[in-house]
Amino acid sequence: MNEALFTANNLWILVATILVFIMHLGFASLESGFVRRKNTVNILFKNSMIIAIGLLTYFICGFNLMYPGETATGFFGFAGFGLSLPDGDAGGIAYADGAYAYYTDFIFQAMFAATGATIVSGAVAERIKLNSFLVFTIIFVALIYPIAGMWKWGGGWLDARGFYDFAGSTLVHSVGGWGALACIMVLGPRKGKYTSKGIQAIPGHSMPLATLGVFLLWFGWFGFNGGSVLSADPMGVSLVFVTTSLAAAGGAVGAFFTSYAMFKSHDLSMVLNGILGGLVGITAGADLMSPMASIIIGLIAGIIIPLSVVFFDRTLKLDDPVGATSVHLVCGIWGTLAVGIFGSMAGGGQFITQLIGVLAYGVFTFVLSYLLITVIKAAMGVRVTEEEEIKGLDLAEHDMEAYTM
Amino acid sequence: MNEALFTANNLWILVATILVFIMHLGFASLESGFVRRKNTVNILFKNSMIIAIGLLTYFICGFNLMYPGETATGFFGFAGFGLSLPDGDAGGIAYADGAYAYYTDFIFQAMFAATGATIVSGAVAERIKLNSFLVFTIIFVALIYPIAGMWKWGGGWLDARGFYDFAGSTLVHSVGGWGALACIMVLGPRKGKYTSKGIQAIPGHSMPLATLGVFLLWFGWFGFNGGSVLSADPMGVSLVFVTTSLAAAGGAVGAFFTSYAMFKSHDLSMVLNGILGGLVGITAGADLMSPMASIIIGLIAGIIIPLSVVFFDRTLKLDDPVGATSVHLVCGIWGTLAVGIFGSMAGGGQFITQLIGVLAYGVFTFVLSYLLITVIKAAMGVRVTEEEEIKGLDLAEHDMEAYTM
Amino acid sequence: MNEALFTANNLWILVATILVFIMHLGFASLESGFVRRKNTVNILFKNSMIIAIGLLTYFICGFNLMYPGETATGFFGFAGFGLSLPDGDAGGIAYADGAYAYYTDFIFQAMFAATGATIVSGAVAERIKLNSFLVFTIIFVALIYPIAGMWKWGGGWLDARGFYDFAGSTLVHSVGGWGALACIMVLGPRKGKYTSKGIQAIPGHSMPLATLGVFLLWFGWFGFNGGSVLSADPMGVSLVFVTTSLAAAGGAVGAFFTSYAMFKSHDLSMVLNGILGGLVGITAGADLMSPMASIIIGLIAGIIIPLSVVFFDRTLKLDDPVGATSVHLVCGIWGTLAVGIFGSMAGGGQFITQLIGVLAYGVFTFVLSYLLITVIKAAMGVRVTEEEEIKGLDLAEHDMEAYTM
Amino acid sequence: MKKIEAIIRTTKFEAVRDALARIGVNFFSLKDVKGYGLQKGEVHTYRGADLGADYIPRLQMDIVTSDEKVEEIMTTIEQAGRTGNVGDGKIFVYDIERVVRIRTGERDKDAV
Amino acid sequence: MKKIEAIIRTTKFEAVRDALARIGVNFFSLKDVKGYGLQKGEVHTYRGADLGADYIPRLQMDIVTSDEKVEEIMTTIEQAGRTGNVGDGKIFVYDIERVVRIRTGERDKDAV
Amino acid sequence: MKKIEAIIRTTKFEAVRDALARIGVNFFSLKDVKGYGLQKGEVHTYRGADLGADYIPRLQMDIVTSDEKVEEIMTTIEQAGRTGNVGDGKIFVYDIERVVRIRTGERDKDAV
Ligand SMILES: Nc1ncnc2c1ncn2[C@@H]1O[C@H](COP(=O)(O)OP(=O)(O)O)[C@@H](O)[C@H]1O
Ligand SMILES: Nc1ncnc2c1ncn2[C@@H]1O[C@H](COP(=O)(O)OP(=O)(O)O)[C@@H](O)[C@H]1O
Ligand SMILES: Nc1ncnc2c1ncn2[C@@H]1O[C@H](COP(=O)(O)OP(=O)(O)O)[C@@H](O)[C@H]1O
Repeated sequence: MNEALFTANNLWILVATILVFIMHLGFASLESGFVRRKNTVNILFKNSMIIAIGLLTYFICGFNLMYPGETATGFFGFAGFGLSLPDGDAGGIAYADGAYAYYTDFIFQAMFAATGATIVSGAVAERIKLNSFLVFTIIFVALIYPIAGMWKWGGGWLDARGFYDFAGSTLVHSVGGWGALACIMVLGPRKGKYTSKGIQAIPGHSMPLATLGVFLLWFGWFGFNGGSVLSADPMGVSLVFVTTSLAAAGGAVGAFFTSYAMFKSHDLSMVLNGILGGLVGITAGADLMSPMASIIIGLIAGIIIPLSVVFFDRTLKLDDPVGATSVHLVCGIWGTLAVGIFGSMAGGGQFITQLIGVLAYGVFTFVLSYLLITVIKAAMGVRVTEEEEIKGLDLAEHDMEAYTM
Repeated sequence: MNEALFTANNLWILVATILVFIMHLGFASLESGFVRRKNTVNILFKNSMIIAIGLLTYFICGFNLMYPGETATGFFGFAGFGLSLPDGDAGGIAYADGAYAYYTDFIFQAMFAATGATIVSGAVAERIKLNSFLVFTIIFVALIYPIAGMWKWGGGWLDARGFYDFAGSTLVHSVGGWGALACIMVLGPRKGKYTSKGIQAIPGHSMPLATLGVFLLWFGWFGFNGGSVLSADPMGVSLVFVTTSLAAAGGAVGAFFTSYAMFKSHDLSMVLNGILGGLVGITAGADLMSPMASIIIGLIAGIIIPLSVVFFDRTLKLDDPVGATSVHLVCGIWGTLAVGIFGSMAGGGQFITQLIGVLAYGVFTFVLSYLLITVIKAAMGVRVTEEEEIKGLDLAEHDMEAYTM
Repeated sequence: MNEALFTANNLWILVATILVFIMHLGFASLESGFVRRKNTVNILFKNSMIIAIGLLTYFICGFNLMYPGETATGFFGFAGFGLSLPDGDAGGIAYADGAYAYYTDFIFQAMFAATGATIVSGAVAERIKLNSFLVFTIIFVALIYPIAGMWKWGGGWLDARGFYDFAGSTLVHSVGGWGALACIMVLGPRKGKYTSKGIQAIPGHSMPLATLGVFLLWFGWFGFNGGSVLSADPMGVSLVFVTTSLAAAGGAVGAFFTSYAMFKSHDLSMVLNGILGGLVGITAGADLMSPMASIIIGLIAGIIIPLSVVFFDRTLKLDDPVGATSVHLVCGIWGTLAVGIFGSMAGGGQFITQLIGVLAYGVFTFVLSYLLITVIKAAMGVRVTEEEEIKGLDLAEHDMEAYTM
Repeated sequence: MKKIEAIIRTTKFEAVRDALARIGVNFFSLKDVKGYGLQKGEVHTYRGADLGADYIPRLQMDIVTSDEKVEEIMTTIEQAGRTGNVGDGKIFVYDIERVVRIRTGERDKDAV
Repeated sequence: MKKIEAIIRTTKFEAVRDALARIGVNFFSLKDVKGYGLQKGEVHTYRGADLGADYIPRLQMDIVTSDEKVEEIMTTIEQAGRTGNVGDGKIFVYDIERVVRIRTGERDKDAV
Repeated sequence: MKKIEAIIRTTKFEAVRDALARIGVNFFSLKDVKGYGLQKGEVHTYRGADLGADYIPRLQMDIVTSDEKVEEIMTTIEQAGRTGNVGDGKIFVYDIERVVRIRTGERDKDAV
């Protein structure tokens, strides 16, 4: 391994870090576009704090919980608080065989960590108390996400069992989605959503913001998936770029046709969710798929989106303003299972393993999140008052409005 | 060629791919900022679909039409449907002499492809039928753009004749511009634009969105031009960064003074178009120009912009809400010809060759686009009804509004 | 030094250039979000021109004033107008020992240069005459910034004295901040800010725009600080990424608690300023700090922000709509001094040296800026008329509105 | 003097304005109002759920005029503003006691 | 015929609307108004400085009705719109001389 | 009781409000209106083409008051709102039959 190759490899992971960082702006934009004007500051505030909390807790304990190194057993390990840069080359060229340096590893993983909580943020929008949400976020990213992540990426029991999740269809997206599901079950729907007159639509206040968010997420996904190659290997990264892009395109097309068939109109919010669904779907196997398989995975994700949104909204009566459960949870599961159906690892045995992984993460994350939000509810409440909800969280929690004349 | 250099080179083309990708957000923002509030969702929807369509059609046939390899004759060639990764090193380090891998090549070119259709999207805004536009886009990016592109970049007759177009002043921008011109001629102006009381201004609904769009386009242009070096060669890419930036700056200054002289006010939309004009202008010769020459090329493009916008609007009475014809077509021609006037290839013979290229692309693209949109008009109509136009395309086609209270 | 390492190094500086470029969009968004709707076009226009002016003046004389090479004395030097690419390898691999090429050096530094003027732009918003501001900007970036910058980065007297400023807490941010301070002192507050009824808040018109701006600035800061390593050295750049990110996170948390304690509400604008304060604070020593020290530096910057904003607003009665003086000047000073307190250079002697640097830059920049804006005031006026201020600068200077229905 | 208050469809505004101009009525004030009535607003679908407004956006024109012109103005608005479908709106007439033109201080008849 | 103009709290709109519907009043026009009075709007803090509105956002309902219904409508609005705190708003009643339904051309009583 | 409806320039609002406060008139409702008249709105240039509004944005103040105060209020508005240029606006006075203060249920004179 020579220095130049190490430098190029490490550079790519750093660039990927920046790209994953900007996904936080993507989430902030998407979520604020999909909520009402009166709750916009709140969403922006939450997303600004989530990235700060994510980085700090990952520094304090997350990184060493997720990658416990020698302290790892199958289910848990902890290499201690804070960071400890290995001396000399051991923190540099020798750290990952010339692929990236120690600090690069930390910062790339830290950016990933905060995305899980961001997923929750959108689903609980427009009604959760700010402080309760922040407490949930701290515990979710400091403990639940890294402990669960360790099972696979930290070399835990699911890794040993052959479970595959390239960049986090399950480890990031479904985990965030399960957390979101638990929270919206405990929180209940927004006032005015399920009324005696039927199910009411509550449209988002800014489609330009939402679209900006989705494009930024796609942009960042090149780093999310591409960086997960964990080196700048030209063959690996270029394939991941192709599969990621084609799956997103497939998601757009799938949602385009399905939502038109269902609603007889071209609902932009569905196409936007479709793109994200395609991206989430390809994430588990972005390095395993042929271009054609990635189009199919994306297409199916795009078809799933409107069906799933309607299923959560009408059948389950679970109110999710941004569709986080459909995009991250449902398409995350789909993508994880797709590793057993398409691509170079496909096969019945692998499919079963993937299913076990999906269930293990589901049970663990959902149960812990449900407990956590229930405890928070008992301790400090989770919902703003009805009056605050009507007034809007921007005035109620932040004493300010998102837009003035 | 060593692996490290290959990795660094390939990494740059991948980063450039991401940058070109984000130009689609730039176009979406710019165009939606320049249309009325009631047509915003429609623009965002079109731009979300264009990138999906562009990637998929380029996968299906575009790439192999544009770069037909051994099947090429001067005017046409086709290497077959889909992608076929050459085995082993032939798809990697040996594919382009260590500059980039096969999949890198595909994805970088695919991102370029969709930009052509995006150019059309702005010009026809606020009145075209969504489905008709999508059909036009599919055929435009699947066939017209790659076949025309093959003449130069695919090693066709214009390449053989010595025509030069570094990153696509003609192959991308003028081609898109000719398509736009054909479409707005067939479509006609927006209702209320040319009235008995004279020519009416129809101001765009959001200057922040438009400005965001232009900055993102400039940002992406570092990848568009810088990536067209087709390696990370430090001398080459750094020169292209300098010429590209200085031309954009020159465009801003040129449009600043010219539009003030013409209108006695500082019209932001003109300075924004001026920046883009400068960028389009330098694109054909970004690797050939001295910094000073690039400033002059940009300045002239900036001066052209307000003159051209007024010429299209008042003299030709062609209604182009975003100025796509002035920016992409007129400045694209200017930039292509500038290769014969400034820089290391300048000369009378080259100027003639450039002119031939401009004309060849003009005739081919304009005629085919005109035919295509005319056939679409006959088959399915191209314009929304007057009632839908008044109501806005957002409600008419998408049953939703871009902003709610 | 081999070609591959040179290519990777140079590539990083080019990518960093792009990232610093997009900070201009960050500033444009942040500032326009923090002003009233009626002055939005004006801010966008100024920011579009600043980047153009910055690039052009840096080409004309700035680069050779800041890096005068052999012509340098301790305080001043000038290597001539325009650029002159050294022949052959001297402008390439040999230019900076394989770290970056000559043109890369220029374009990276040129992007930095314009940020100084952008800092001023926000502070003087909503009342300065456009042409007067542009004249100020031209002289500020063409002369004041590069001459001051030369003292340290160009190898001048402060460099010789051991003053340390890694990426510009002082050279960029404080210098911009001193310029802003001088301007708002001469300009006076916005009409309606200090009235007989007390100090009035004048809320910004769009929190989504402001948030977009801050995230883009953070995004760009990876290039601003990371690029200042002046190579792609994996250990160096990865450390800078970690310290930069953690300081920003610390800034958010510091501002969160302090502003809540002070105002009893969660003021988003304070958290946004806190993030920026953390970023400015770490900039002087981003390569010297441990992760823990960078969190503390960021936290303190975040605590400073609301205190400083209120101090300028209430005590000094200096009207700064975007908090540029608190973010860039005060946190810039803090960050510069922090190099003497934390990290690998900490020590009493260094602290004194840092203080000398802070004072030297303060006196030089403030006095010259004050003189400059005073001369401009006498020559052409600096403030729009009261009527224009009420009407808004968008209609008064640009004859257009930022948003239409 | 009388004040005529006409609640009309937004889509009929230009027709009514032009018809009034033809009979020499060029002065009026215009306001946005939300019209509540039996006819509900359009129902839209967003993410598969219904979104209905219970009002229709309308325009209110206020025209102050001399007593003799009232009938003509009413008829003009009626004709120009009619579609025949539910939701065409209404016209109300009030008595006005006094009028002042601020610019000149002219009062009553002279001020209309 | 009379016109009732009620200036009410925005937060009381739904209550008033429903109460009116119960007594058979389904038609009205709604406008946004800024209410100036002794009670000022809420004071907010932005970046440490005070931000106070000197008005309160309110809604104005215009209801045209026959003379006999006036009293009932007034009482209904009063009851449904009252909080007892300063700022509840006011109701004004005017005389209307003529009414036209644009759709049919019906006039006066028939048109209400 | 009377209702005074004053259509004024937006730029004169603060002057009129303060002048009214000086004569003890602190209660009124404010609405945005578009004023159509012979004076057109400003013409702007956007991308080289003209953009003219055919209306001027104005404010309408509604003041309900007792009969005796009408003249004083009218004069006050007239003086404070005048620029002397075309477009200063108009004042209309109506009769009001009844007034209710929602908070207390007070009626008529007591409620003004
Ligand atoms: N009694 C009323 N009082 C106040 N406004 C009314 C009244 N009746 C109708 N309007 C206004 O006129 C609009 C049109 O009335 P509507 O009854 O829908 O039309 P049509 O008369 O064609 O049936 C309503 O939306 C409302 O704004
Ligand atoms: N004399 C008046 N003329 C016009 N509008 C009035 C008048 N008095 C009150 N209003 C309107 O009614 C609103 C509520 O009045 P207010 O006096 O604040 O309530 P309350 O009667 O409970 O004290 C005011 O903000 C204003 O819009
Ligand atoms: N007859 C009218 N009916 C209703 N509104 C009127 C009438 N005359 C004037 N207005 C309102 O007053 C505004 C100012 O009137 P205008 O004639 O322009 O001013 P001036 O009286 O100074 O000539 C108009 O824009 C319109 O809103």
